[in-house]
Amino acid sequence: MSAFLTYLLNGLAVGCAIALIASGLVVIHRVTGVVNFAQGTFAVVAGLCTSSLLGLGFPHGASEVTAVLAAAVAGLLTGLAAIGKPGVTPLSSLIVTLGVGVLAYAVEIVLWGDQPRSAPGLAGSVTVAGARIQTQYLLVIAVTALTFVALAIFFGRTYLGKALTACASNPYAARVVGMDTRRMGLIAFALGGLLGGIAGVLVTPLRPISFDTDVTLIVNGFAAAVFGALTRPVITLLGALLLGVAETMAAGYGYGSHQLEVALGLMLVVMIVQASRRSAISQEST
Amino acid sequence: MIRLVAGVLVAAVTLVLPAMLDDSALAVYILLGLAAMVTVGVSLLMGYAGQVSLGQGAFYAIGAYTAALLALGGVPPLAGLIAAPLAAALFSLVIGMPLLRLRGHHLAFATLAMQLILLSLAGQLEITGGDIGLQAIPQFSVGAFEAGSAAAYAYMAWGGLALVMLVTHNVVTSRPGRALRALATSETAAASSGVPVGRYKLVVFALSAAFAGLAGGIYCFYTGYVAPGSFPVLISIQYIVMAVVGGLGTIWGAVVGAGAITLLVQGLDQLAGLPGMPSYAPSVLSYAVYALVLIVVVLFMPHGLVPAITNRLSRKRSEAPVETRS
Amino acid sequence: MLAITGVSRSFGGVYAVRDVSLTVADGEVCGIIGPNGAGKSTLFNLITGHLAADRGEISFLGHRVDRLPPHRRARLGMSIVFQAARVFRGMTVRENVMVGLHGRTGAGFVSAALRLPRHRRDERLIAAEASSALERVGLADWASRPADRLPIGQQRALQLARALCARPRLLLLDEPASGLRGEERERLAVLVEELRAGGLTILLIEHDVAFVTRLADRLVVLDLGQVIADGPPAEVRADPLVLAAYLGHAS
Amino acid sequence: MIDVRDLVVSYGTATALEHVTLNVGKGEMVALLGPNGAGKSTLANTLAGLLKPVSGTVEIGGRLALIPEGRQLFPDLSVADNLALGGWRSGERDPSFVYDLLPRLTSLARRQAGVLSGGEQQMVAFGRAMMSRPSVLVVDELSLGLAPNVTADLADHLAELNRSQGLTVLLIEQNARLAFDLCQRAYVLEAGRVGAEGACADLAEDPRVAGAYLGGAIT
Amino acid sequence: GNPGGSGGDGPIKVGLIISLTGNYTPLGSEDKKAVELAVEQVNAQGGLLGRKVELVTRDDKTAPDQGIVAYNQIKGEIDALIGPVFSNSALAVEPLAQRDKMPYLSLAPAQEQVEPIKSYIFVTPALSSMYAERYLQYIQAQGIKTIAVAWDSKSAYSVSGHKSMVALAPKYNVTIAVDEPYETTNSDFSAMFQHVRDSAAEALVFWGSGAPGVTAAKQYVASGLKTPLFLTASQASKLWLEPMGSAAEGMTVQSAIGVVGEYLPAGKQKQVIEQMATPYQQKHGYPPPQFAQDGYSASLLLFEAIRKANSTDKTKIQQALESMDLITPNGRFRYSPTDHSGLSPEFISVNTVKNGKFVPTEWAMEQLTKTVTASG
Ligand SMILES: Nc1ncnc2c1ncn2[C@@H]1O[C@H](COP(=O)(O)OP(=O)(O)OP(=O)(O)O)[C@@H](O)[C@H]1O
Ligand SMILES: Nc1ncnc2c1ncn2[C@@H]1O[C@H](COP(=O)(O)OP(=O)(O)OP(=O)(O)O)[C@@H](O)[C@H]1O
Ligand SMILES: CC(C)C[C@H](N)C(=O)O
Ligand SMILES: [Mg+2]
Ligand SMILES: [Mg+2]
Repeated sequence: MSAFLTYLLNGLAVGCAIALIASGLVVIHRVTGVVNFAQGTFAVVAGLCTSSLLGLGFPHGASEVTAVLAAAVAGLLTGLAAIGKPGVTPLSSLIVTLGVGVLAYAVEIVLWGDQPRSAPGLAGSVTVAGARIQTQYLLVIAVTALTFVALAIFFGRTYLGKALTACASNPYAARVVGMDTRRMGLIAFALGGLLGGIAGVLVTPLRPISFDTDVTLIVNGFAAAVFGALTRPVITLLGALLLGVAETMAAGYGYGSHQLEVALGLMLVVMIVQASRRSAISQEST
Repeated sequence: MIRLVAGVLVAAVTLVLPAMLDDSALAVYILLGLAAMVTVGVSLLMGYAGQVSLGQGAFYAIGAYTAALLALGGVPPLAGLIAAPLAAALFSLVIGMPLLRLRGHHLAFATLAMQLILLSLAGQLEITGGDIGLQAIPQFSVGAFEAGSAAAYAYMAWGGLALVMLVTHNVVTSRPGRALRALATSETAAASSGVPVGRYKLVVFALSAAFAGLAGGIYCFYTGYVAPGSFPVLISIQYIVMAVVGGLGTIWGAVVGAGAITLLVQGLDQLAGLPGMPSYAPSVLSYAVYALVLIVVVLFMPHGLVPAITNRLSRKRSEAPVETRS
Repeated sequence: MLAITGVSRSFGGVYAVRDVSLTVADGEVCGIIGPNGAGKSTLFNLITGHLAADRGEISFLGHRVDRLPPHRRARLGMSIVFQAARVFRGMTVRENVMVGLHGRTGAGFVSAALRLPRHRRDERLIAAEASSALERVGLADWASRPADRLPIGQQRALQLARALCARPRLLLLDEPASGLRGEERERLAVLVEELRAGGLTILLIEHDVAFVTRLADRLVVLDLGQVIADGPPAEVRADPLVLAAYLGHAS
Repeated sequence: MIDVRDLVVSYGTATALEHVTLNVGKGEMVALLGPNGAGKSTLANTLAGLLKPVSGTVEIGGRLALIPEGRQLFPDLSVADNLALGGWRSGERDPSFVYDLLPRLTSLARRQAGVLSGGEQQMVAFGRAMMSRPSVLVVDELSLGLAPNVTADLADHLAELNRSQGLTVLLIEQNARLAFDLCQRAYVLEAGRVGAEGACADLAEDPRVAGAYLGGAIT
Repeated sequence: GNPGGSGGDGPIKVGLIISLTGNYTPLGSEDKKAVELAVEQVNAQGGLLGRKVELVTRDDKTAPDQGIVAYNQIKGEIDALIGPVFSNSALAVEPLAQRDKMPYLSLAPAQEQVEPIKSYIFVTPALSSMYAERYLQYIQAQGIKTIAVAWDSKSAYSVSGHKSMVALAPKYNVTIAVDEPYETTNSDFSAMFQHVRDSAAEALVFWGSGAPGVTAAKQYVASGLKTPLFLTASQASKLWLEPMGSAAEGMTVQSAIGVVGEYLPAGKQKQVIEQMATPYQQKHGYPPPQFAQDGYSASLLLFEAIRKANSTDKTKIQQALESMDLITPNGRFRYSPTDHSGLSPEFISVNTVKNGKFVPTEWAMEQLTKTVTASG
């Protein structure tokens, strides 16, 4: 029982870390219709920044906040490249974000070298109902919960959130009612960068980060985000938790070398079942 | 007329090149041909039929493993080469049935996941040689003729590419091709015209898989070695980049895109390998220049190289200043 | 020709079509009118198979069709012109129309890839029929234009040409005249009359009451998913229920 | 209120509007007729600032709202949110006056706009434009897909707003008789040029215009 | 031999194909630095056979087919090749090198390269089977009877390390109580630690390279598990030490002998190690990690072979390699026609981390002293 609880708790924490990466993908796609393949990069930038700042002797807190802001700036720059020029299709923008991710490799290697880095986080672990969990994981879970509540409220309840959503829902109509879709898109990219930064700052103490860690981060994040149709934060969170828990359960019950298959396969099955229930015409409705 | 002349010219150059290039250039030439073959399939699937696949590398891998396992098992290489696209197509039909119920990003993810799962299995199974892969695959041969030289593989790769392009051209300019292009925009309207949407999606998926499988078959004989590491997920993304850069929905775009990206990468590699470069230069240079070129091309030729060139030639600028309404 | 019995369809608790029964005779032009959101388009989607009915039966030419996918129903002889334009983007006007012949031809991937005689025969037929359909709806001059940039009127004509190419037995038109102006509207009316004269069975949704009255042999009125009137146009137009629910003081 | 001078608009190399000059005075209701493809929607989009002219000038005196062709709602958002976003420029957040105007929308408020019927969507599009509290309204197809009683209601309402608040209206409308009933003046656009203009009463007399737009099957 | 290569009085050209982009960048870039250092040093001493040595470097982009492209590009101009660090690339290039009779020193540790033996193919890093055996020796010496083994099912290095361990365990009277595979992308090891905690294992041997090495070790600390954690040589570098920080203190980590050079008794072995470590440290600001040692050792082996062959004739170089007996930072290589990996477990150290440095355990000191004295 306590073993099961251990797997579950740790799986939820892993899922939360995935969800944070996914959240940025969702925010950016929801507003611009662009799948941002540079999302992992934002986390890497923030992670590397924290490790440097802490290394230079800056205190905790200040280092993390600065790193997250740096990631937000990276987000904004990515946005400028991806959607700054009018008439670029979402597919082209996607390729641009891929390009930005690769360009970031060059910059990161110049600034930080190609070796992995880490940063100290909350040390030790706590025991919850007989299940052991790292303290840093608790922080991850807490921040994720806060982030998603904030996102759900922002997009579901606030006027600006709805306006941002409208931009991707029908960009032409958004311009008809007077929105500056480009500026809204840039806001989304900056927000996406911020979320990616939060993810990066939180996972750097858990796993080493090097310039190309973005690939690992984005694959899981993408899976979760697609699960939420790249637009729905809460479903995305569920998808991420499903992934995380499936992974730890697989490892826990003897399928350690098939975690990937188990987790991704499970996700696929759920998606296909969902899709079979939808008719083509309702997806095409104008 | 111009098209005909251009076609003959291209064919002539393609035929003459292998005889003129040295081994180092030939290696690039062969891999370029193979990449173009897969990319034509991507362009057919994405550009014409509107279905996204982030897992073309999986079909490439299946083709390669099929041919390799058969060849290692003593089956004549020609049979292995024919089996490669068939196996890829068959596999795509089986997984396509559930996967093609998904659309857009969901399909993109599903194909990506499919590749990850497949490679993970290949890396663990005894029969596929695990992570180390399959070594000592015999040279390609038909009867007494053995493809011992790189030039022979160049002809195979580019012959295969020509075949793939011809098939694609014939398909897209005919009844089934129009049906594919139709269902890309509206499955309901296509179905109303009598198009069996589900079946057509499967067939085009299988066709693009077969192209990748054929390329994989040639690849395995050329390199004599296949392993999961030969087919990273990034390779699948690279094919999409090639198709987009060249121009989605044009057959030549796929070839030009594959060529442009391959040559760019190789050129940078050579540049970075020059002695006297600082220790980080190779990676920094390759990443930075590759990324910048990619970004600039995509931003300034959003429809790809081939459409940009043909538009310039025909002096027709069709791009509207306003985004078309959805 | 078409018999609908007790068909219903709801969306999350909202009944769009509720227990509708309807028969359409061979060669009849049946107009369907009703307030916005009455369920007219939904009914068309149920008939053509783009939506599955929750309940009820649909038979067409004596076959039960309610379990068949849309393309099978199309091949049996149903063609639809959707309310919202669904043109195939990235294809020319002519190519759009050519897709309409899909169900009448059979050259598949293999024939096409190998350029077999069957492919050539089909392509000839497709080209000829598409040209005549374009001619018929007055789009001949637009044939090689990209279809997605057409003005509304031409998009409607295009869809009609595509539908006609299939040589349907039953044609379903969902607001075909909307967005058409005087002359174009007149041309459409003439075309429908010709089709009727040729014996085609037509279901016609239209808010332009004068337009339907002129063309239809019979009017069916839907409101809140149910048939509230069914009969000769003149009678139906005078029905107080219809006046209240639909025509208002504008009639 | 709307002052267009010598306007040229093109899509790439295809010119859609050639030297169009047109004006609508404050509080005026003007109809814009023309065959399909004449350039009416192009003009409407240019007035709303969504298309950049190649040359010529466009001056708008006041807040302009556009009811675009083809409804153009936010399909993923609810009807209520669609309406609320109509008030992006005006700051109007309370759609209750729209519900008064189009009672049918009250029951649809929570529904997702993308799955509404065509006519329902058209009502939302009208309501959304009204949310911006415009002083100039450009309507690209008013009656499209609307039941006759709804069309009549909206026409009445437009006339009422025009009378009571001096709303300026440029009306593109398939139903020329309706347009002529509602408006004082009209322009006829043909192949991107102004082919005829004048008072509705005069144009109705013009055999060419009447033949093309008032004849046939129109109610 | 094959035509091509450098003749006459021009520089001797050594090919170097390593990963400079892609996953194995952190490894490849260290190899490159080390090989460059070795070339610099040999040139400063007047080169080889009176000729300068010149490197021809190519990136395999951590992809086998790119390895082939790279090889084809340079094979015409080089006299010998130092090969990829990525096992798959190495395996892809080898058949070509063998066909061209190109002397080839691989930087990848995969067993399959030398089983069966191909005459021109030699391996420089210690094979994972050697690390496995060495750990079993240590484990036996510690009186440990039951262990847990964790291994990355996606890494060739750990797959074969695990396989050897399973095969050799009975020989050392060790029982494997928990056999735990995981995947490279795994980011949570709580299940693994739970299994170890629930078992009788007295030690956990962890096979893996790259990110999981750090992730697992950090989580191990947090998990409060008391079972000691044994890491393999993949962790014996700053790539692992730096991200671990103080959490690494006291952990057990294997390494090649070169990593602990400063603790060795004076002698040939120590001298060779310092010949590399000192300038490397000066140049790059940190001690050479394992991968750098491999690259440097490969260079020394090749240079020595050319010297012995007294020619750049490829066949002669191959012959010289097959009779090689040379002390390098990786230890003493004794290649023979039946052994193309040349090293033996004695050149592997078992260390603990103290003050952010790898310090040989008492047992290892004893063993290494024996080894070093034996090799002179
Ligand atoms: N996919 C769907 N999901 C939810 N509700 C739907 C869906 N499709 C239609 N509806 C609802 O069903 C009702 C009937 O819609 P339908 O499109 O059939 O109306 P209609 O009679 O064609 O109206 P109009 O004349 O305005 O086109 C409407 O209230 C609509 O909102
Ligand atoms: N995005 C576009 N790209 C290229 N050409 C366009 C585009 N939109 C419209 N056109 C062309 O511009 C011309 C004017 O079109 P517009 O839509 O303005 O006509 P309209 O008068 O509104 O027609 P309708 O009555 O059918 O709505 C047409 O020839 C049309 O094909
Ligand atoms: C010890 C290292 C050279 C092993 C390397 N990380 C590999 O997996 O191939
Ligand atoms: Mg309708
Ligand atoms: Mg228009």
